[in-house]
Amino acid sequence: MLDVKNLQVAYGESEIISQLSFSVARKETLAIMGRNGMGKTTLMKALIGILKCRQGSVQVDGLDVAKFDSFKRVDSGLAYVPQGRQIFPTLSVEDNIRTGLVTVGKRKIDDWVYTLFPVLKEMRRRRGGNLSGGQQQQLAIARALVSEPKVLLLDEPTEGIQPSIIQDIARMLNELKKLRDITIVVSEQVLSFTLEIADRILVMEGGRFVHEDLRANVDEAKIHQYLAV
Amino acid sequence: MLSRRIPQWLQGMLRGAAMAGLAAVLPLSAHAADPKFPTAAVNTTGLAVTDDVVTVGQLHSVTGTMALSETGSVEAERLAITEINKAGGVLGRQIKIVQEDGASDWPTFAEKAKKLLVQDKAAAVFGCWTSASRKAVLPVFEKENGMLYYPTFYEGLEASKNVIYTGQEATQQIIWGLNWANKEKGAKTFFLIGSDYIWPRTSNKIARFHIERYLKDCKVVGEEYYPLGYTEFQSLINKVKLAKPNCIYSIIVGGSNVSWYKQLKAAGITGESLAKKKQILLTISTTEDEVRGIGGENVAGFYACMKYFQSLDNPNNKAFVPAFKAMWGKDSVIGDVSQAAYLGPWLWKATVEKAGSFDIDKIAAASEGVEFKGAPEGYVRIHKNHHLWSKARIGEMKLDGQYNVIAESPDLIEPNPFPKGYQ
Amino acid sequence: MHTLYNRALGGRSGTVGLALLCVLLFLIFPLALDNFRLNMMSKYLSYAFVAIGLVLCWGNGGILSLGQGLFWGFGGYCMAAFLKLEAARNIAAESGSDQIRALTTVGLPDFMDWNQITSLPYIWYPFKSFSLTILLVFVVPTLLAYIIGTAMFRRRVGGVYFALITQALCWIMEISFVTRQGWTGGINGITDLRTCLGWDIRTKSAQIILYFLTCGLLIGCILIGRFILSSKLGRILVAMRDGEDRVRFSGYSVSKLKTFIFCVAAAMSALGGALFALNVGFMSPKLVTIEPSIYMVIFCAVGGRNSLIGAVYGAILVSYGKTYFSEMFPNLWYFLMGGVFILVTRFFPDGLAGAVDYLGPMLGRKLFSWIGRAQANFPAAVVPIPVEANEGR
Amino acid sequence: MIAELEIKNLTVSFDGFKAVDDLTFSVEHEELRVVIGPNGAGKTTLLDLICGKTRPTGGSIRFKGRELSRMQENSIVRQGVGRKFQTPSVYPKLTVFENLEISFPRGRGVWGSLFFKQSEDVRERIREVARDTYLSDHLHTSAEHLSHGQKQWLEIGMVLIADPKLMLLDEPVAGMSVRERQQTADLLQRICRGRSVVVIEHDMNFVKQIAHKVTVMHQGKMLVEGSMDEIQANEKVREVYLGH
Amino acid sequence: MPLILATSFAELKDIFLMQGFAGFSLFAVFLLMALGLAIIFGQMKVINMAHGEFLTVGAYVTVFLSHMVVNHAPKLLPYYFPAAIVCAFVVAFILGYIVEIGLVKYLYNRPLDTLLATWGLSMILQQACRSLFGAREDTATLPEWMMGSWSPSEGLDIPINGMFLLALAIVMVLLVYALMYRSRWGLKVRATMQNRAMAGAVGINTKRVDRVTFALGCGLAGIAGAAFTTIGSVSPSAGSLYIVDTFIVVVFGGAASLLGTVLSAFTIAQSQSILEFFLTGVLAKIFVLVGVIILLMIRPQGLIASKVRR
Repeated sequence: MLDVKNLQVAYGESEIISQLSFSVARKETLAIMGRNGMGKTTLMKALIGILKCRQGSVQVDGLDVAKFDSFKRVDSGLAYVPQGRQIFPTLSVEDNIRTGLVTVGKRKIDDWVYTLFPVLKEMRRRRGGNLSGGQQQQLAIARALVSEPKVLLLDEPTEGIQPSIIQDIARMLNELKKLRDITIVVSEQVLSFTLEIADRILVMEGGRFVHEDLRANVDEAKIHQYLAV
Repeated sequence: MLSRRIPQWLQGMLRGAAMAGLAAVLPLSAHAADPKFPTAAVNTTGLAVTDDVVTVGQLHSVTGTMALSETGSVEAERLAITEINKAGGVLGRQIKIVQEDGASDWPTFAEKAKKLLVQDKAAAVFGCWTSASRKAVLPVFEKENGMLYYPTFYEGLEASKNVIYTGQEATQQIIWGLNWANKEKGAKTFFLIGSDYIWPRTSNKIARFHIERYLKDCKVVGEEYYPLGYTEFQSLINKVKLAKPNCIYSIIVGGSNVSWYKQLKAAGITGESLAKKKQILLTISTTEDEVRGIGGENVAGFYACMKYFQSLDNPNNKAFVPAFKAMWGKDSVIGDVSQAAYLGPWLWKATVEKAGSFDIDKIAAASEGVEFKGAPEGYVRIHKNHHLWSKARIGEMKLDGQYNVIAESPDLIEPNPFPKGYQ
Repeated sequence: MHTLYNRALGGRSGTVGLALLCVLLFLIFPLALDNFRLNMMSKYLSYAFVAIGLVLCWGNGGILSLGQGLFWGFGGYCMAAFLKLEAARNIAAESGSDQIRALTTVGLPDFMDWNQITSLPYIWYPFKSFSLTILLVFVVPTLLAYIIGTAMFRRRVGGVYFALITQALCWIMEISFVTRQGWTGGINGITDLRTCLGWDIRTKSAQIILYFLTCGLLIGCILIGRFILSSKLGRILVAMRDGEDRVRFSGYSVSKLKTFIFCVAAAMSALGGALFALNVGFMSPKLVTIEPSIYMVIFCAVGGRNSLIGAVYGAILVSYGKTYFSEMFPNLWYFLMGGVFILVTRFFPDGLAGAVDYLGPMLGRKLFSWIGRAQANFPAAVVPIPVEANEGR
Repeated sequence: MIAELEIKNLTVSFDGFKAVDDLTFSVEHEELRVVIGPNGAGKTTLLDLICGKTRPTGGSIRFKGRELSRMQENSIVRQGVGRKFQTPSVYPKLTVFENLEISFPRGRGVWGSLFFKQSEDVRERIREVARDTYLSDHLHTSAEHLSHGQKQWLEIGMVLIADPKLMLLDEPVAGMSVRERQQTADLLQRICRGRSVVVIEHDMNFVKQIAHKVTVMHQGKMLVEGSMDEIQANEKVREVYLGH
Repeated sequence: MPLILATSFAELKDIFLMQGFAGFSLFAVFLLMALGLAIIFGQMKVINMAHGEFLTVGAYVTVFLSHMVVNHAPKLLPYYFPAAIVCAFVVAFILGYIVEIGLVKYLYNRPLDTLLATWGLSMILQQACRSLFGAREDTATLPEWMMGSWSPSEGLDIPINGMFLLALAIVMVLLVYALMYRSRWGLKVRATMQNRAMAGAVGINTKRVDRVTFALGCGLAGIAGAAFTTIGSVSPSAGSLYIVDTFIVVVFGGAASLLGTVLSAFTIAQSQSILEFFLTGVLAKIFVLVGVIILLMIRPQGLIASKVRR
């Protein structure tokens, strides 16, 4: 579903990601783990097109989007939940969700959104900025989902979120995978959360992958070691 | 109007280029120095006078807010100079123009004046429009000993050896006009309105003084000033309505004119409606140039007091108007100031020929009594105080943007820039 | 001595830059320009004072004021008031016209006569004294800046809002000056300034002396600017520009520091205005209003908003450009000036100084390699020229 | 022992939303207090209120007997309150040395800073703080080139150099590696000698390591206060925060 | 005021009514000027010093059309004005679109640089108008129905062009409100202006939104220009007279709020109009400006500020 080949990303002179290749199968959930500053967020931003890739290809369902602007990538089936949520603070919750509807050209928010995130229904007239962190995270996911993506990119969805909500998010993602035909790429530092949702885990360090594990036979100790050094 | 003004812009540029070419070519083909007036004799102070060319400066705003007013003067001066060159020039020398842009900015005027005098050694400068620009350049002309021909009607209180004022000073324009309003229209109460700077303020002071001192039972019921470029006059109009003056005496200048008259009309004050209530509007600042921007339909029936109107019926003007239109397009209009600007080069030529020299001191001394019989306004003569003797006239505005001349002072009025008792 | 060298002159590279400027101002211009152009140069340089002030408060302190014309104008008006009173006292001896002489009240500026003011307004009294005038040239604008600065920075008005409010203040000043024409000369301004303490400022020699005075004071302002920027205060300014809150929580009163640098900039502008009045013999509300204030910011932007010396070059170049373009193309120079502003902001956001920083080392390398080659050809003949002059800025 | 910092009935509301609601809270001398709580519980707002960034709607904040809630930020700093922000705010264009120099508590007035002289004792103090915050090798590096963790340290150093009596640290180990976290824990242990420290933190392992006492906030109110063990045993805390 | 005492009560009532309306029409003028800037400055944070010149462009388009009609199709004179407004919008819109692509798009997030660059742009546009149309003032020939006054009773004259301006301003505000807060396009604009990168990442073509938003702001200025031909003159430098007033209105209202802009235009216009009646024009202007600045110092965020924790 998502094929990344020889991806190279750089800020000015310094290369953050070099020659990175991986692919994610349909309906698979891939987790990319690693410490801060190892290139996870850079990779995510490069996939959605906020950062330009120097080289390489990013294929979504066979279509190379590497040269596209962000909005075209969303059009091609990517959706993105950024680190730090980045909802639009002065827009109401409803309007925040509607921004995600732009690509599909709909006006009305489907019922399943509020079924999946009941708390957003309660808050739908509030301004996004006045929501709590966990609610904002749900809003950011809802906003990404309404564009009916083939591939969902989640960048550190648990960062700064209280543990109880982390549980909720994991539950919601698993439910979503059952309901829809969706591929997920998630970057994470929290192993417990990752283990609940991921089918496969890649560990990133210095802009490249250094370890791969399937959930079935995950080597927790080894991954801990990577996260800990 | 506008549809054919685009090519006119091109035409203007082409004409300018052609003229520059003319000025460059003519001297070569023309005769050498007039043997009667060898350069060494007519130019003893190092002015830019050669055997066949004399350089003059032209200093008006062609950019900025004042460009709209000064364009007419630029055009009129160019016409006069072209005509003089065609007629053989001044003392056998063709006139070459160095144009500088005052950019509607008084300090720039001073800088450019200095450049024209010091660098270009201009034998005369035709230029300035606002009082402020004249005040800015005056010290330069006095210090560097240059000669300025200044075209605008102005507040007076000035007389310089280095300036010839070809427009009227305040008393020439104001007093006769007020007397007319009082006698012919029975005006007793006056509301004085002006743009906020020295000419309207000084003029209104003279007007107030004249009204209160010399006109019987007359009084001023209001006096108001608005910044240059101001566009909101509704409050003022309401105040005028409240005061109900017999005469609205208006000295609004530049772009504000349009707003002022359009809003007057919108508030129901027109020449017609005023006439019903035995009121008049008299202006000394709105020439045909401005009326073109205002639209005749907004001003019809109001009165203006000036020395020149385009519709003036005399042989000089009958030749002048077509010549102007031939040069600057058939839609061009000529206002009082443009006419005064046209006088400048001609008066200078007459003075130089009278003095037999380009030297500034000699010209200054010879100016008194110089006449110009071909003046579109009829006949003018330079007074000892370097202002012109001229007539005053009342025009009534018509729908087509022209004035109907309905009254004229019987004699030339003596310029009196320092009127006793009026200050 | 050593610290002074480092702090005021800015070490070696700073000294080189300053030396180049001095050579240009004190040697090349006086030799190459005739009196008329040299006097224009004095005029340009009096704008450079404002630009230097802007480098301090905008480039380094992050406070963009679009109202520097206000302070410049107050400085200029104070000086002009003094000169005008002196001219008015000598009117009988100076005036060319008998009529003017007869109608003018001795000791009263001419425009007051025209406005039927019969005795000198009280606010003009201080300008009878030269020393008091010099004091007021600095005190009035600085006090004004202090009031504006305290009021605005206390309330944390900053950035764009500060810029727009100062712009409006400029406008207020212009229309008030225009409307009080009996006191200020109205839209005409204060014209026809003649002598200063009996010394005719319109003569050629006076203009040359004034030129050197302007240059000297300008260099003085650069040194003061260098001193401020090299102090801890200078570093705090930069810190404040990048992170105001952190400075606040390091125990500094941000509003006081900002007010201080704003006042310094105002005082420098005022000095420039006063010198303008002396150099040009003229002061006008047109010089105080919005347009010149924006030009002043543009001088600074073109020169490089971080570079004190760049600001001087910026003022000279833009003003000269304006003069040159308008002399060559009186009808079209707006296009050229407008184009220059757009190109500079678009391609050289750091102005000339930025371009020099960027191109300088490159040229330096080229020069170095050229010298290297030359040396290879003539082994012992050429001593390598130090190239680091442009680095380390 | 008298509490150094005493907060009584503190309330602040934004647009009707009470971020801190009638909070009463105190910190003792040389105590290291950790405040935890879910996002939006008002932890950061609490620090903002203490250091003067936000003005309270009601209540009082007394430090060493002085009322802080009406003071300007810089005056609060001069009372001996230092603040480190959530996202490290250092001066990117200045070097580590200059960053610390600016934070040195001398020459804070306009004239003082203009004529501030960088004497040997200043330099010595800067070096000392840099050593404490593991930045000795980076004294002349521009702050923008430091790693995230180093920036955190630098900001702690900038607060530390002013020798505050109360330090407020908002998420000091966010984005640090485990080793860096350990170093930071050591640093905090050293720091709290001679002063009180309030830390906001999410990392429970880290909290366990450093905290003398823990306060749990929820919806702008204090939920419970006690030792780490007591907190972890508390039912209410489990419910709102740790979850299951 | 002894004048007032000398006048009858009925007359006074009329004057006060007219004076009140004068305030309203000034309000309409301010509002029309400020609407475009409220979008460009308020939403996009671009300090467009050339805003006045877009107004001039709109005015020239109207004048041009009016001359065409007068010369070639005088019968259409009563009807051409609405078409002129549309044309003014379109021309200014296209010009704004080009300016965004050529200049403004490089300067987002550098608001103070936009100020300098657009100042250069304003010089160029002014000179372009001057070279094309001449430096002189020009005026549009207005349809007869738009001139003169509506006089419900003797002594009471309500200017028709003032009513027209007021109606136009209200319509424009409602349209802009609908566009910004009720349409999907407005949603895109608001999202883009808050977080450009994120807006792209949810599927909004931010570059297009930027271009169209800027152009729309310019187009609104064009409409204001067309409307102003009913009360004022057209000259190349006409627009520059309005620019400071316009910024003051937008800043005073609270940059990002449409309601704020409306309120601030109303407050400033009415106080200026009332002060003008009792004082003089210049003093009124000074008092209003000083008042606004003092209020801005007390309340730097303007009249209406969006309250949200960011």
